[in-house]
Amino acid sequence: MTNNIIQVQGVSKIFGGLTAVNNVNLDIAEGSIYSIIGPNGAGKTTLFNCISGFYVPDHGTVLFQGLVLNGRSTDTVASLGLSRTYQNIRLFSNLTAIENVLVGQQPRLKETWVESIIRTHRSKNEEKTSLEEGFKWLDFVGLSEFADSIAGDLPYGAQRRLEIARALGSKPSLLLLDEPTAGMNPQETLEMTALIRSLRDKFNITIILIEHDMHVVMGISDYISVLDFGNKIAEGKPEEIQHNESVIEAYLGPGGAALAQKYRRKKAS
Amino acid sequence: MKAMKFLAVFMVLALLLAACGQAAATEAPAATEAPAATEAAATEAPAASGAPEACADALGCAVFAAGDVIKIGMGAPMTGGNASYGIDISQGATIAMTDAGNIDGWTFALDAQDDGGTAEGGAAVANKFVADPAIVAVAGHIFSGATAAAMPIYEKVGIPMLSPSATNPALTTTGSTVFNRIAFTDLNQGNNAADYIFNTLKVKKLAVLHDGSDYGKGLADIVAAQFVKDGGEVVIEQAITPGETDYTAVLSTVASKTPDAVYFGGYTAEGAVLVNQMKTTGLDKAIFFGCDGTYGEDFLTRTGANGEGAYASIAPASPDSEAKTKFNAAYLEKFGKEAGSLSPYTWAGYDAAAALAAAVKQVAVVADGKLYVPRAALVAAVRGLTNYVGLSGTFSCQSNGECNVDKPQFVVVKDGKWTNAQ
Amino acid sequence: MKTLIRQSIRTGITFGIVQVFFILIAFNTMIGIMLAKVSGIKNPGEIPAPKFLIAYTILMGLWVGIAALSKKKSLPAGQKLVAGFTASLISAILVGLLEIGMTAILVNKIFIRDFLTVLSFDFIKATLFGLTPSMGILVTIGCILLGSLVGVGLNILSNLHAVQEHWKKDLAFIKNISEKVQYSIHGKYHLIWQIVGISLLAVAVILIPMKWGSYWNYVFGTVGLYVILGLGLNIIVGLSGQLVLGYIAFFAIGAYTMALLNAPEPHNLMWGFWPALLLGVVLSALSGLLLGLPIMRLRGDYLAIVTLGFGEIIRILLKSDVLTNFTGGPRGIQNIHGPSLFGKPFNSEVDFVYLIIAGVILASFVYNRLQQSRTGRAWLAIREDETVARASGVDTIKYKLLALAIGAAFAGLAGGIYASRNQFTGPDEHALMASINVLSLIIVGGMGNIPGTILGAFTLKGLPEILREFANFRLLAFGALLVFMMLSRPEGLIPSHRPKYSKPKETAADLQKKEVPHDK
Amino acid sequence: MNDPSSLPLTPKGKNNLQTNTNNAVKKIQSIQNSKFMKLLRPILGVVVSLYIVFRLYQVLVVQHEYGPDTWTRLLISGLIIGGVYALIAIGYTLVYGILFMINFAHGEVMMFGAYAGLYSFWAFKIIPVAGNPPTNFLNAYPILAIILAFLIGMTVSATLGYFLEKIAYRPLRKAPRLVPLISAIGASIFLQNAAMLLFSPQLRDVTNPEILRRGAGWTIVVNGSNVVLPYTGVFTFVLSILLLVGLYILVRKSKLGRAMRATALDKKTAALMGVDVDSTISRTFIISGALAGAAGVMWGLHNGLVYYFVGFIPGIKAFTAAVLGGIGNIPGAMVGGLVLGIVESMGPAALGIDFQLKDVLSFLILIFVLTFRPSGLLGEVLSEEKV
Repeated sequence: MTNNIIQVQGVSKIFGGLTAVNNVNLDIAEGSIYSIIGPNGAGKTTLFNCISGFYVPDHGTVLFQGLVLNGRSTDTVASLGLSRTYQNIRLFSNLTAIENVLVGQQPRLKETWVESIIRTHRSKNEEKTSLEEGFKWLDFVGLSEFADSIAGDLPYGAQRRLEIARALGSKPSLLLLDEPTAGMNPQETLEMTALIRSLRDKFNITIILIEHDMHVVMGISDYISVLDFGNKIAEGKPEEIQHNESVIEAYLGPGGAALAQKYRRKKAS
Repeated sequence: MKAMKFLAVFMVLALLLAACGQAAATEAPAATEAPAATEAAATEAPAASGAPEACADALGCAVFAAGDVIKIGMGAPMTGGNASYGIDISQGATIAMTDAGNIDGWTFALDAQDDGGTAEGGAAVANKFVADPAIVAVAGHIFSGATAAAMPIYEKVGIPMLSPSATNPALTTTGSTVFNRIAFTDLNQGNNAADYIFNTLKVKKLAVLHDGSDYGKGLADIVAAQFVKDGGEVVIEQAITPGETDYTAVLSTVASKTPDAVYFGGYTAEGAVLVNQMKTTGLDKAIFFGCDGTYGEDFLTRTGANGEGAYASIAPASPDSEAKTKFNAAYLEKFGKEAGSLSPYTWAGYDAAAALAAAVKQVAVVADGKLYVPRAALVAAVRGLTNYVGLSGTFSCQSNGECNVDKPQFVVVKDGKWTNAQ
Repeated sequence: MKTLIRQSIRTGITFGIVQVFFILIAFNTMIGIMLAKVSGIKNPGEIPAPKFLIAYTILMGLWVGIAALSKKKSLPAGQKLVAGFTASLISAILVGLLEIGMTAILVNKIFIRDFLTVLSFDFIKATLFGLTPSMGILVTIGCILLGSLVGVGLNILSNLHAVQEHWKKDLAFIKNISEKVQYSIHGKYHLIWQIVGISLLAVAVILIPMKWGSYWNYVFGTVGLYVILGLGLNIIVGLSGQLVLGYIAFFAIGAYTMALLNAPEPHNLMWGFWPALLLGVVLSALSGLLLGLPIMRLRGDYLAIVTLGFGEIIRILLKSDVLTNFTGGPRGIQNIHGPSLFGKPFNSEVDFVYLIIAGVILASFVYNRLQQSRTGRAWLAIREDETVARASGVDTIKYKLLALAIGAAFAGLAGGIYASRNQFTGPDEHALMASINVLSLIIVGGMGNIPGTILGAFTLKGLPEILREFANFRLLAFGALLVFMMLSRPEGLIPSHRPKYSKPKETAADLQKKEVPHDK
Repeated sequence: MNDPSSLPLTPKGKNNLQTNTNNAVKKIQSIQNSKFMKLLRPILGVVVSLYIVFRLYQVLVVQHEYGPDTWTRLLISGLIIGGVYALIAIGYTLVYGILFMINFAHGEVMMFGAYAGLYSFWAFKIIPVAGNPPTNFLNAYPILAIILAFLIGMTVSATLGYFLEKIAYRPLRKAPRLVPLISAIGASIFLQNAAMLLFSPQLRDVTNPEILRRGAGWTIVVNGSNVVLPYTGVFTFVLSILLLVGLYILVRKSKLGRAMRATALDKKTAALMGVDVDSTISRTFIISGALAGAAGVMWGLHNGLVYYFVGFIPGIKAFTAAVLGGIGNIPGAMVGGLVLGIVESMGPAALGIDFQLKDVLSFLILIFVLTFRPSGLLGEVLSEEKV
C-alpha cells in the first residue's frame, strides 16, 4: 500500500452562489511532488486554503496522516507538520530574515513566557539551537548573508525563498507551495526548481505545488491534478496530462485540443 | 542628521523653559532663614541656624526682602472639562490680592497653578508650592481629589490651606492641622434643606437627583436620608452624567413617579439644563430645589422664565452687601464677565484668598528691612479665624477646619431674581 | 519670481492668521510677561511693559522671516529679501487690520468681551504699546518687518559659504567623536564600557533624587510610573499590535486594589503594601484576560473603540452609586498607607522615587527579556500579519491574551505604587485622557523600545510640568507640540531597530566542514 | 544519501512516528482549547440575552414601572439625540472609509460649528429691524436667520476640517497608522484649548428664534398625559435625516462620490484612473466638517448649551455609533447613531438601572454586538487591502 500522507475526500467550498471547489478528491503519496494546475480562477488556491485550514470545507474531509483536518485552526495544522507559502508573498516584512525563520519554528519550541523572563537553562539551549537551525535554513535557501536584513527590503526572488525557509522552520512533513516561481526570471526559476527538488530528496518532504510555469510543473512533478471551475478534470503523471484533451481545452478553450494537435505535429515535422 | 537637529532644538527648548521655571521659582525671596523647601527642613527647621529674633517659630519663617512679593498659592483646574471652576475662582482670588493691600510695602500675589482637579495634579502642584519659599498659604485646592492628595504634602512644611470649594466630608476627619475650608459642609446644608422641603414646602414625594460628583452625591444622599427620616417619601434617586446637555430621558423616568419636588445636588451647568427640560418632560408642576452649587446669576440667565420658582440654598450673607457690589463691578471690569457666570464659587474664591491675606497680616513681623512670616503661627491663625465677614458668608473655623457651619439661607427665584424664601 | 511671491503671500496669510489668533488668546501678553521675568523684573503684573510687547512682536516677525525662507536655501539673497518682506508685510497687514478693529472697539467703548474674552480695554491699549492707535499700528507693522528682515539676514548669513564650511567642520568633528565612542562601545572594550555605563547610571540614580527638591522628585516619580505604563502598553500595542485605548482601566484596577486593601476607609482591611501590590498586579492581569476573551476576533480600530469603552465602563462603575459602598464612589479613597521595607516606612518623595526606579528596572528587565525571546517574536509576527503568524504555528489567541495580561500587569504595578504614593485615588484619575497620554507617549518616544518609552514619558509627563509657566496655555502648547512632533518625526523620537543576530560560531565551522550543497 | 544529520530535520521516514505521538497529544489539547473558545461566545450570548429578557420582563411586566407616556418621551429623546450622533458619526465614517484613521478631532470641529451658530444667532438678535413693535433680524426673518446660521456654522466647520487635514494629516498619509491618530489627538487638545482661550470657558446659551423656542412643541396625549414633541427636536431629527439621505445620494450618484469610493478602495489605482486623490480627500474632510458643523448648530438649537468641551463626549459617542453600525458604511452610521441614542435613553429605564450607567450600557452593547458581528451591525465597507 502506498503511504498516502494526505487524502482529500470529496471537498467542496462554496462562496455565495459560486462553487469554488467542487467535490475534489486527491490522494497524495508520501515523498512525492504533486502539482495542482489549472487556469486562473480554477479554485487552486481555495483548495490549498481548505487543506491548510484557512477555510473549512463545506463538504468532504481532509485527512492528514490519517487525522481529520477539517475545522482545525491553522496553528494546529501547522504544528501537525503542514506548512505553506503564499501566492502573493506574505512575509513579516518589518522583521529581519532570520527572525522570519525563527517565527517559523514556533510550533516546535517549548519555551514558555516565564522561562523567557527567567531565561532558564532549557530556554537558553532552545534559543541557541533554534538560532543554529535558523541559520542553516537561511544557508539552505542561500540567504545567510541577508540574515539581518529587513525582510521587506529583500529582492523579490529572495523573498520567495525566505518564505520557504520560514515554512521549513517547523520541520514539516508536507509543504504547500503556492506559485513559488511566479514573477521570477528563467535563472531564478531554475534555482527554485532545484531547491524544491532537493527539499524532497534530502528531507523527504512531500510537496504540493500550484504552478503556472509548465516547464517547472512537467520537470519536477511526480503526479499532477488539473482543476477547472472547481472540478478536477484530470490527474496523472506529467506525460499523461500533457496529452489529456480536456486539460488542453480547459487551457485553450473549445477546439483547443485540435489546435494543439496541429501545433505538435508541426513541431515534430 | 534631521534627528540630531530635532533633538537638539527640542532639548534647548526644554532647557530654556525649565530655566524660566527655575528663574521664576527662585527669584522671589532672597533667602529663607529656615529653608522650608527641602526635605530636611521639615525635621530640622526648629534648629534654624542663626534665625533672627524676629522669627521664633517652630516651623521657621518665610522671609521676604524688600521688593519681594508675598505669594498665596492656588491649585485649580485651569484646563480640561472643569477649567471654568479653576479660572473663575482664581480670578476672584486675584481681586482679593489687589484688595488686600500691603504690609509696609510688601504686596500680595496669587500663584494659581493648574492641577487639573486630579490627585496627580494636586500632588504635583503641592510639591511645587512646597519648593517655593515665597508661598505662605494656599487658597485651595478647588476639587476634593486634588485637595486630598495635596494635604499631607503641605502638612509636612506647615502651609495652611483654606479651600473655597472642596466639600468632601472626609477631608476634615483626617486630623490635618493645615486644612480648612469655607465651603459649606454637605451635612449641614443637606439636613436643613430636607427639613425645609418637608416642613415648609409641604412636599411629600421627593425625587432626588445628583450629578455623580463627590459634592453632588454627598449632598443628595444626605437630603434623601433626612427626608425619609422626616417622614417623607423619596420616590426615585438617580444620578446623571455631568457635562451633558440632554437629560430628557432621565427626567421622563422621574416624571413617571410624579414627585412634588425634585432635589438636585450639583452645579448650575446641569441644574439649568434640568430646569429647562423639566417643562417638556411632564415635570412642569414639580418644584426644582437646588443647592449652593446651582445658585448664581448664571442660573437666572440660563433658565429665564423656566427658572421661576426654583429654590437654592446659600450661606447666610447679605446677598447684596456693599463689598459684594464693589467686587462684582471689579470682576466685570477686569475679566469681562459677570461674577458668578463661570462658576458659583467666585465669591468664595475671593473670600478664601482675602481671609488668608488677613491671617498673614496678623502674624507677619517686620524686622531689619525684612518681612518674616512665621509658618506655624500662620497655620494657627488660619485655624483661629473667627467671625470673618466675607462676600459669601461669615466664617469661624472650628477645631477640625470647618469654617462654615451656619444654617443655610434658602432663596427662590421670583420675577427673575433670587429672593430670600420664607 | 511670481510663484515665489505667491508662496510668500500664502505664508504671510498663514502667519497673519496665526498671529491674530495669538493676540486673540492674549498669547502676546503672556510671552511679554515671560520675557519680563527672564530679564529680571520680579512682578510684572498681568500686562507687561510695552518694551516687552515690542520684543514679542519683533520675535514674531523673526519667525515669519525664517518661515518664509524655509526650504528655499538656494535662492539668491535679493529674492530671499523679497520673499521675507512680502510674507511679513502680508501678515503685518493682517495684524494691523485686527488692531484697527480693536481700536474701533476701544474708541467706541464697545463691550466685546462676551464674544472674545481677552479684548479688555487695558489689553487693547497694551497691544497698541500704550501709544495712540495709529502710532501703535505703525509700530506693530514696523516691528514685524524689522523682525523678518533680521530673520532673512540670519538666513542669508547662515547660508554663506564660509559659515557653512565652519558648520560642516564642527559637525564632522562631532560625528568623528561620536563614531569613535560608538566604535569603542561596540568594539573590544564592549564589556568595560557597559560596566562603566551601568555604574555611572547607578550612581546617578542613587545620588540625584537626594539632590532634587520634593517637586522634581515628584515629577520624575510620575515620569517613572508612566515609563512602567508605557512599557506595558508597548507590549500590547508595540509588540503584539493590538490598539488598546482603555489601558488606564488596568491602572485603575491596580490603584483601587491597593486603596481598598490598604486604607482605613471603606473597608479597613490593612493588608499592607506588598501583598496589596501583588494582588493588584494579579487582578489587573486577570482583568486583561477577561477583557481579551470575548474580543479576540476584533482587530485594529474595533479593538480600540471596544477597549476605550472598557476603560470608560471601569471609570463609570468606580464612580457609580451602585458600587459606592464598595469603592467609595466619586469620593475616592483617602489615606492609603505607604510601604515599609525592613521596618523603614516610605514617607518622602525620595523614597518613592527609589521604589519607582526599582519598578522601572523590573519592568524594563521583563520587557527586554520577553522582547528578545520566542514570546516576543510570536508577538511581532502577530503584529505583522496575524493570519500568517497563525499559519506558521503561532497560537495567536494565546499570545494576544498573554500580551494583554502582561501589559495589564505592568499597569497594575504602576497603579499600586501610584495610589500609595499619592495616598489617594479616585475615579476621575482614570479618565480617557490618561489612556491617551500613555498611548501618545509610546508613539512620541518611538514604539517598541525602552529608551523611546523613557524619552516619551519625559516628554509627555515632564513637558506639561515644564510648560507650567504657560499657565492656561499649557495644554494648547502641548497639543500643538504633539502635532508638530508627529509631523517632524513620525517614527518617534527614538525609532526602533531590529536586533542583530550573529550566527553561532561553531555552526559556521561545522558548515564548512560538513555541509557541501549536494543534489541527488 | 549524504549526511542528513547536519541538517535540523527528521531524516527520511525515521522520526515521523514520534512526531505523530507528540502531535496526537497536542491535538487533543487543542481540541479542548478550541471547543472551549468556540463555546464561549454562544454561551456568553445566551446568558446575556437571557438576562436582558429577564430584566425586561421584570421591569415591563412585573414591576410595570413606566406607562406608555414615559416610553414615548424616552423614544422621542432617543431619536433626537440619535439623529445628532448619526450626523457626527458620518464624519468619522467618511474619513475612516477613505483614510483608515480615527479623526479624533472631529468632535472639536463640531464644537466650532456650535460656536459659529451661537454667535450667529447672537448677532442676528442684535441687528434691529424696524416694525411695530420694533424687532430684530432673528425674529423678523427666522427662517432666513436659521438658514444663514447653518450656512455659517457649516462653513466654519468645513474650513476647519479642510485645514485640519491639510496641516495635521496630509503629511502623515504614509506614516504608520498610529501616527495620524496621535496627531489627531494633539489637534483635538489644541482646538479645545484654543476655543477655551478665545471664547472663555463660560457655558453659553443659544438664543433661539421665537418659532423654534426651546421647550415649546406640539403636545400629544398618550395614556392620558401630555407628551411634548419639541419643535427643536423635530427640526433636528428631520434635518439630520435629510442631510444623511442627501449625503448618501451624493456618495452613490455623483462624480465626487465615485471618486471618493474609488479613493477609499485603492488610492494608487484611483490616481492612475485620473482621480485627484488629494482633492478628493480634502473634499471628504470638507463634507464631514460641514455635517459636523450642522450637527453643532443643531446641538445649540436643541440643547441650548455651548462651551469648549461640548464636542468631546458627542465625538466619542458618535465614533462608537459609527463602529456599532459598521465603519465606512453610511447607512451603518445612521443606524448606529439611532440605536445608540435609543439605547441611551430607553435602555436604563427598560433594564431598571441607574441613568448614570447609560454609557456603561451603550459600551456594553457595543462590545456585545462586536463579539458576534465583528464588523458592526450593517457590516463594514472597506477595501480588502487595508485589512
